[in-house]
Amino acid sequence: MATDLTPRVTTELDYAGAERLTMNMGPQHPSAHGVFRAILTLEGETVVGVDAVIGYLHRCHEKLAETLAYVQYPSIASKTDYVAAMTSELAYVMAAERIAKIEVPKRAEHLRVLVAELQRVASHCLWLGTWCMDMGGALGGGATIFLYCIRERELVLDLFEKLTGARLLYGFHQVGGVRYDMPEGFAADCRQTIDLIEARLLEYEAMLEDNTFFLMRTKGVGVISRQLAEEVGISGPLLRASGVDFDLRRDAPYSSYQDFQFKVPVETDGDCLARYRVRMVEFRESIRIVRQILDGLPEGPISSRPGVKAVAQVRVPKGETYTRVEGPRGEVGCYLIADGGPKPYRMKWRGASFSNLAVLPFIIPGHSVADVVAIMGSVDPVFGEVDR
Amino acid sequence: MLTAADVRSRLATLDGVTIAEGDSPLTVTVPAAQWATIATRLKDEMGFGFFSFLSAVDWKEEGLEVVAWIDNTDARLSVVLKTRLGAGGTTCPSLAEVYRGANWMERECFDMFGISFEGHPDLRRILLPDDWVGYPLLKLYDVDTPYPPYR
Amino acid sequence: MTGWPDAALGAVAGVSVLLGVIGLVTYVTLLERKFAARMQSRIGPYRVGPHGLLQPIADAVKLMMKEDVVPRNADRRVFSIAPVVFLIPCILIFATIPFAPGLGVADLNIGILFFLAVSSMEVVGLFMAGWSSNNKYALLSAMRAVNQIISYDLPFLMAALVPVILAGSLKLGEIAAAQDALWFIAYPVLGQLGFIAYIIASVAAENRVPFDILEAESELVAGFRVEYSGMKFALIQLGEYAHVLGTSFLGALLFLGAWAGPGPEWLGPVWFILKALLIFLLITWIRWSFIRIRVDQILQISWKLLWPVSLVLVIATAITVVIRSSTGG
Amino acid sequence: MPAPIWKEFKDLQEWNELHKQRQTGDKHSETFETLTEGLHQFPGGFVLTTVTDNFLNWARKSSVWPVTFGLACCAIEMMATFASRFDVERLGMVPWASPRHADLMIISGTVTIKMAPMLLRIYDQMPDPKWAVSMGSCSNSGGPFRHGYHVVKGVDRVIPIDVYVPGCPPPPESLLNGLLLLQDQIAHFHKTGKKAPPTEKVD
Repeated sequence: MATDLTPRVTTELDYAGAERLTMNMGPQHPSAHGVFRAILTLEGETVVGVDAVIGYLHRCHEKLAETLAYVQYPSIASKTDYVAAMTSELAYVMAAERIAKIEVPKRAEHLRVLVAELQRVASHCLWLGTWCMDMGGALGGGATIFLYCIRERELVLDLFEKLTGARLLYGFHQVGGVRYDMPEGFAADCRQTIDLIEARLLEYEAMLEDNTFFLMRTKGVGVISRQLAEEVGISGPLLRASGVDFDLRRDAPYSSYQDFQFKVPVETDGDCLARYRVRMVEFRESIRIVRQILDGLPEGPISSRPGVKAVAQVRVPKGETYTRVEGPRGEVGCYLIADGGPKPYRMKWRGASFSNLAVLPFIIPGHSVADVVAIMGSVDPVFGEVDR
Repeated sequence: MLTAADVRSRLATLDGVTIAEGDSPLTVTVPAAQWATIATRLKDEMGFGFFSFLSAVDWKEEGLEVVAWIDNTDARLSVVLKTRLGAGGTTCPSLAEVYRGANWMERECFDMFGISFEGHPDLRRILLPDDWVGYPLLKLYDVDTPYPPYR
Repeated sequence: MTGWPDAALGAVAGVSVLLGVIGLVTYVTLLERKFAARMQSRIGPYRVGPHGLLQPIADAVKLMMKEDVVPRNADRRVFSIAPVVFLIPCILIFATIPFAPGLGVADLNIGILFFLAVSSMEVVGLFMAGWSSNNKYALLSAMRAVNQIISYDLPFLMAALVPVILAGSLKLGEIAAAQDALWFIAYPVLGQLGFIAYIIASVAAENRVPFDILEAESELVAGFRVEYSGMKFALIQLGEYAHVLGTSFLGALLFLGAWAGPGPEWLGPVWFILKALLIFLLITWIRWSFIRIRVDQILQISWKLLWPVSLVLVIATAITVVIRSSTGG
Repeated sequence: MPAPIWKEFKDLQEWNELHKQRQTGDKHSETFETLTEGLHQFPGGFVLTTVTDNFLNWARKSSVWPVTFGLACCAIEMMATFASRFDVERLGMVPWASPRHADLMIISGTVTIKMAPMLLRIYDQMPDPKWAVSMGSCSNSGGPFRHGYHVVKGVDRVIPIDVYVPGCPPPPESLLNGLLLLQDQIAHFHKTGKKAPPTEKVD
């Protein structure tokens, strides 16, 4: 796209004398993925300018984190990226552990990776469903794929329910380890579920990639160049679809990712189809990691400080750190400054979707209205994380 | 391949730059006046192209500190850039021309701390409503400050 | 029967067809919902009446009781009559369809032309609705509607001409009667291609997925009917389903041999309705398994692919018929 | 320890203030009621109104169409409720994108100060009679974010709510229960005759 490298919010196209229409999309819009408002300037069906308005879900996470102790906040941390609660909890917990130099038992580390990867599967399921619904409409084929994807996601949520008792926001991690151990028969259920999902993935690919309409809608739409991707700081599948071979799980291993074998998919096209392909490979790699964990889960305690109940039980000395976790949407970061008290002095939450969404004003101009929703869906924003 | 020692030695020659111990990440403290120039050098000369985040910390009477984290995705190096705005200082050069991702991050920073970034193309509130009074992440701001009519 | 004046007979037939159509259309929505739900591994309406059988009645009554909102800046008069203007052509298309030999409102000599002309009239209602709502989504939708319906009426006409040429008549009753020996869908090559072209064009003319750009849920919220509520919304829904059902009936008549079927003669209308529902389910199946395509792509498909292909098809049919009549007759 | 006097709580006082300002009832139903009131008073007319009342309430409760309106975490669970496993379409609910076609608004998630005017506007756009379900702690009371400066402490400060579903987030089963309760409530909705005394609230 020619508009890709223009550092402006509004991009002018050459239409002599054409009248413009300002259209407001959101905050309540079926494909807004939550509460997002895009003020589109249209020339006919072509978008020439977009002003993204966010903040409709600003829940004061950073300020609240300063008022809550290290033990209390993780369960609220899960409400930033609520589609992938496990990874956002992990980022906060890891930051506290790194400052306080708290050791985490090996079994807990493996369990953390297990839930993170299961969460990636669940999150990508939701992404695929909502994205197809954006392109296909709630009264059309998109809804069918959406319902199929939710069906598979429910299976993963069942696993989480067995593990933690919650379906969406878990509070599974705590400083020093994890809160719950695997229940009886969990490994067998888990294997069964991931086998089923792996088989169903083939069905989705048959349903989508063999459909010319799907290719027509996604190929060459919303191209993000490598340079733009890096400068804006988009991460995760979007970055890898733009040709940057960067995955925090491999390049800056945290928890126990160094123990597992997995591939990092990279595509160079940078369009919606490339993002779809990257995520489809990630599905399978996550399933592969889950299998590896289930095969070699070490025995031992699940937390180095079991029974953390009281607020004062976690002492974090003075210090600062930035932990980055590869969530399903990209780099989830937690910049934590501790002043030795029971509560953090400052916490900055780096939401992957915030940066991913910041790329929209650069890529949307020049596309038609129908493509806007396809691009929005392929970015896969979660507004809890954008607005925090 | 660029190493942390290379970056350290190249940055150490510059005036007013202090680099803390530790290689991952390299913590580089720069004077506010050189904020944008050093970021440009890091990006253009040393390939730190990936912009992760930009934020600020309110150190009460010591004033505000702006923090930015940038990466070199090929060499797998990270740099934390920090600058102190001094007591009462609220202006800082903008990185929006260097890194386009800084655009929204700086708007958020302005929203939360009231730091006005000089040279930012479009500095307005991003998360809070336009008519909001005060800058919530400052330490003096009460978390439960009411806002009529809904509170 | 002889004592009845023609006008009264026509009125009785018209009213009974109208009521029948409205009843059928209401229940067709339920059929679609159940069918879609089963496709999506759901159950669909189940609790309202046995197996959800009373669902359409509940929906209709509820919509009648709803407040009728007219947006402040809307063009009041146009806004209010648009649903009716939309509904009338959609119902009127049933006028020419004979449900059995001689059983219909009016089996006109130019039946199929009447059908096509009237069914493309719905764009007027659509445009009125979209324009008068004073809503940008509705406006865009109205513009798209005009684009799309104009581009797909031609292929629709061409596809419908294939059976017309094969039967050698524009009268729907005669087209149906011509299929006594061989349903036109079974006619080698031409029949099948014609049927496929007919289905594609009718899906597009009905604005259904994958060509539903004008009510595109994820882009334009609900398209031209975004501001309609209550009874007017019900009328628009009714019109849409009536149109779909009408084209299904026409398809069954043109390609599936209308009322031909085993059993006694009085079973004819039943067979006809079953065949029409089969086509309706086919369209529904397409609807619930495809994703929507873009405006420019839809126009490209129409002008660059469907329109030339259907034109060639019509010419080929004409040549075949000429050859057949010259050799056989 | 003396029992707390609820009237003295600052939050509840504010809540009461807001409730006093808020208009109750809707114009559409009021006109309707005055019409049917006459019918009801007419000798023998009560038979008609009572019968139609039951029938109309059955229709209303059998086709409650929610507007697809997701705010936060709870929206994901709301989507799960609409999806295959729980399938609210069994109860006759079809999610619609436009508020003009909907009867029910499920406020699923935290309402922020920036969102509250939009929420009110969407609620106003829905035609009467309409219902609202507050889903999750955040919209019930502010939930875990209650102390945030940008969070509305309960959506009932913005719009009237019919059913509150507790939980953070409520599982789909809870939401379904809430929707069934709403249906019960609609079944006692009186808009075609004399108003019945309000049903007893169960604590």
